[in-house]
Amino acid sequence: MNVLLALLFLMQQTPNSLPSDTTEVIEVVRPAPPTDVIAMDTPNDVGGSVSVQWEISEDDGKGLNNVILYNVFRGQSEEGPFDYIGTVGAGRTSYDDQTVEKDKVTYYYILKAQTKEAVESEASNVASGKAAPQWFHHGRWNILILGILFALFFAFYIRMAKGKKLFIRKIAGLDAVEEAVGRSTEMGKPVLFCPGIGYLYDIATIAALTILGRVAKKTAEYETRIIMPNYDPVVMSAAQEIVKQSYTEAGRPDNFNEKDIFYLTQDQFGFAAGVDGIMLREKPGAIFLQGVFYAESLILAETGHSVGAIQIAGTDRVTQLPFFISACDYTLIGEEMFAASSYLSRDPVMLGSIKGSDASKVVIISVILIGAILGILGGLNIGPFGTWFQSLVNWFGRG
Amino acid sequence: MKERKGLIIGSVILLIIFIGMLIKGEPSKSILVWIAALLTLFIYSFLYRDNIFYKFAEHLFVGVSVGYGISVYWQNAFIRKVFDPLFITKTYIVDGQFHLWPLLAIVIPTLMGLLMLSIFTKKQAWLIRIPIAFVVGMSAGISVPSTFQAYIFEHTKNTLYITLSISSFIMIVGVITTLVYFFFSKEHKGLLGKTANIGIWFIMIAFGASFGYTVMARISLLIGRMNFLLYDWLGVIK
Amino acid sequence: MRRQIPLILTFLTGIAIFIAFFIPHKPFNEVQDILLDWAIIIAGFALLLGIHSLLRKHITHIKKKDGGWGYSLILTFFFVGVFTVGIISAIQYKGYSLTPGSLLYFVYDYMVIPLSATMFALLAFFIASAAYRAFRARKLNATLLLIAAVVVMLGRVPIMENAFFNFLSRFSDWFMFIPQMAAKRGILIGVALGAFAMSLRIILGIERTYLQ
Amino acid sequence: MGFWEKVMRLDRRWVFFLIALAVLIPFLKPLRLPISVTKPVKDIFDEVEKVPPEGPPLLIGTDYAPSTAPELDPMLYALLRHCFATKRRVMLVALYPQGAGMAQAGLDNVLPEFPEVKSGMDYVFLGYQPGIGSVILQMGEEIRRVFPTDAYGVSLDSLPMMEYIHNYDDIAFMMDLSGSSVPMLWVMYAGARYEQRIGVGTTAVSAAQYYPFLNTGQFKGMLGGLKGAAEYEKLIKKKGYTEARKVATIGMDAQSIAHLVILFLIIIGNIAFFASKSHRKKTKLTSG
Repeated sequence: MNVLLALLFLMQQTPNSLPSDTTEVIEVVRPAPPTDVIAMDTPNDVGGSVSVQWEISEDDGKGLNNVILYNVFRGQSEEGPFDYIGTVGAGRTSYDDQTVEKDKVTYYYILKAQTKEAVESEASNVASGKAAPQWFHHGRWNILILGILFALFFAFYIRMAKGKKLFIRKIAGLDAVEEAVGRSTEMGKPVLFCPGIGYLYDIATIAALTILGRVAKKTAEYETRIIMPNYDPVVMSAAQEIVKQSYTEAGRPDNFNEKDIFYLTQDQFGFAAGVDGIMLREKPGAIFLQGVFYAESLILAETGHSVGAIQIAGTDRVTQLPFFISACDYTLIGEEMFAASSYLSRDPVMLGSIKGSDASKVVIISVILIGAILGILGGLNIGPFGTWFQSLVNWFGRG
Repeated sequence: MKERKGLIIGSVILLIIFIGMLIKGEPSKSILVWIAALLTLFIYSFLYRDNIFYKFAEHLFVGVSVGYGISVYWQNAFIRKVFDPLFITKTYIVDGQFHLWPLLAIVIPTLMGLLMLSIFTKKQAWLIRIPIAFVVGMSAGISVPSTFQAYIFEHTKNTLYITLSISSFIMIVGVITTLVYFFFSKEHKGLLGKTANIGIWFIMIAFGASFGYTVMARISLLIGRMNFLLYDWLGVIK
Repeated sequence: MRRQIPLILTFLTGIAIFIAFFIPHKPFNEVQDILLDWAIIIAGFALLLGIHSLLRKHITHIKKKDGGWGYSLILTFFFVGVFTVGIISAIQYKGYSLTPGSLLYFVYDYMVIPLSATMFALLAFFIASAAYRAFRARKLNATLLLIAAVVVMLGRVPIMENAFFNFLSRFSDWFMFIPQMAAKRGILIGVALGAFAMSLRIILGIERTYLQ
Repeated sequence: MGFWEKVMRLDRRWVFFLIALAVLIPFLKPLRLPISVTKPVKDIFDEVEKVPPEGPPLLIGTDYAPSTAPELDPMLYALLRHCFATKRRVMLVALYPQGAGMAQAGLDNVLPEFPEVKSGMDYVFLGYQPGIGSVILQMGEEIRRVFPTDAYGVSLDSLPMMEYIHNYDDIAFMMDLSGSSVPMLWVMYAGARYEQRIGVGTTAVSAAQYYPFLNTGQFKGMLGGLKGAAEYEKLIKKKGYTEARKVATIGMDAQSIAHLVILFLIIIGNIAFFASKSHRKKTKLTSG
């Protein structure tokens, strides 16, 4: 991904001067120019860009083997004049000219190969092309198709689910919520809910907030204090609303203390230091570490364990899951966390969406299985399976 | 109680080592290094137990980081995205012509931001739901295509790079059984249960392996700090 | 009304971004970037709430002079101090307070970074204590966790130069690339489907806990 | 409570104490655990040995930040010492914003050992320029185009060492130190287009992903993590180039001991677990 970004960045950059002045050329051996240049609108964009493609020079990687760059030139007419617009390295066969000023106007392109000694080849053939914006991103058909298919599953199962009792398998970490809050109450200790260092625009944080709603309802019923330090003030505001509502629903709006859901800091390790301090001083009986966590996961979980709390963790960050698994009593692994709100509410419509998610899983498993069989048959050179396999992989690789 | 005694002795030994090195070595003459070194020790003191030194360092850290964070945020959110385009660069005036949309693009979020402050009023506090609803809707909208792109397609495709080898076989079995473990709507019994069990084995092996793999990176961090304490601060090692 | 407006807004925002993803044409190509900018502006205002929440807590402590009010004083002092430094730097460098050489940059370099590094390095201790406690062969699952961790750890520090350790070192790399990656992919595909389900529930207004 | 039960409920602060000692002791008294030199590291060493003394320089890219410094700094120190001790010239460049600070810190650390080494004569520190890929490409044409001056603002044309150095043709070997994807960009641009010979130094976590590129020869060699740096230090020492403190070797000692301590704790914990379990069973039988 980083490499891609850097590449994109590079494409926007053009050398600020032309490597053309060669004063002491003794013997000029010009490389062969690139051939078969074509220019066309860059697909799937907002316009303002023309893609130029060509066949590499005879002296690029073969022949004299002295080509190191291709310089791209653009003109308003077939005869020129042509202005320099950019450079790409040897071996490459395309260039996106993103500096096109007007869409739907024909521009003309030529290329020249260049050697280390800054000797340029003759110009290639002239190619013409226009830029235009598109109304649909054709590289994203696969996402649209699969997205609609999965969404249909959801719609179907939600419709089927209305008014029915649906099964959902046991998720130990969620069954333990009541036990954890209950034990905390018995010991006369508060409950600590830490939403991690995600923002409200992380889906995992929203999932954590739905869990918070259920936990708060329990603490309201048990009349136990709930403490929640926050990393993102927007999450804090949302959390205050949620907990207030939970307390109102439990019939104890007066027990809600807004000051216990507070902002700490927006610095990863500052937050970890602060939450550690709160754990050591408030000695909570139950700790919920739910949401987005990075390296601080183990710092929090180990400190939480040292104060003797029951800990229920959950995150979608796979790299942190091993640490939660080893340091916490219960851990919601990835998708279990997203299923939590449905699990805890037992609302048929919500459970229907879980069924939809399972149906999507069946589709993906089938794709992998079919792919594996095709791949094996293709690998053994049996029939057309190899090509079928390739097109399957390519379909998933687009966009 | 006995154990406690041992621990206290252990901690004292560590302290004596450090003090010994402080006398023997050539401590740094830079006040900044001294401050950084003391704060480092303050924070590590919490490994023994909560104490005034840790509390001091912790509150200092939170205070500094909030002050720093708000300064940076102030700049990124208010100055660059509201104040500058509204009053300095005036993005809504192009070639002397007034354009409504660029102005709205600054005013609407500012108004929504102001609604965050409705929490301070008693009656209109519900208005805070509007910016929250906006942010949540946005995250849901972004998440749908990007999860497909970054996770489903990417990982399905990479799983499908198949060769005729044991590794490929293990990879396919691992991905499928792990996915089966996340089946929620069927009870994990019979074949499904067995497959899901293999899935949880894979998950456990994976977690163990990445735990073991990470130890080195974490110890490296401590080596880095130790180097700072012994070399930059105490100067006991050359 | 108090419920409908937010729900409609969520629906519209979510759908708008989703549709814009498939349309490269103007003005849809900019929708996501503009809305992300909006979220940053909103977060800027929310930060005022955060500061209010933090300072109210600590100033009450200081006023009441209850246990540990001194620490609240330290926190408030450093907050105000660094914030002032931020404003001075912003004025000095015309809004770009993090320019190298500014006072705020200095605070970052000499306070935020070393303190972060120190907290980060605590993990060396915690990873050891967690390993000691968790890696016991209680049940089959825990045993697998234990074995995988031990094998990979041994492969990382070849203590002796011999064929066994060479093999172990290669084996632990293979372990990370194949079985570890397989489970990771399975979990991530599950996460994606779960997040997709969650997003759909939010956009369609089925999931509304966050709007209580 | 039997002995094993006590071990099972060992206060975790003992674990902290052991880890602290495991990391501290190698600093005070280096153990010199045996380090075997692997091929990728030997390859890097040989490449640097091929750099002609007082000729075309070794180019070092410092593309890392404080978070990966514990692993990458020792590599930078070792490379600088290797070159300075053998009169090989060095050029430093940073394409990562924080990399310039890392390079400067490295120089500050190593230069006092070599009083005769002078900026502009024996080494040149180019500083930082944004735009990773395009900087690499433009350096292939003319270094002065992207770096008209060195990091201290001195014009490159006025530096004696730079007289015959214009682009990759005049650079003997390139070594990129980074925990990010920058080394790949060096390979793609400087390596593929200008046939610059390139080596990489990276963190232990990232090392695994570079193995395929070693096989294809896109990287001539690799230093992976502290271990790679320690092996390099061993090679310099063997040649008798420097007696300086070997940061990575100490670090590797600490790593090995810390890993062994953790493994030991896991084993003890399991013995205690089974011992106390069987003990409990026995007591049950007798009492029942």
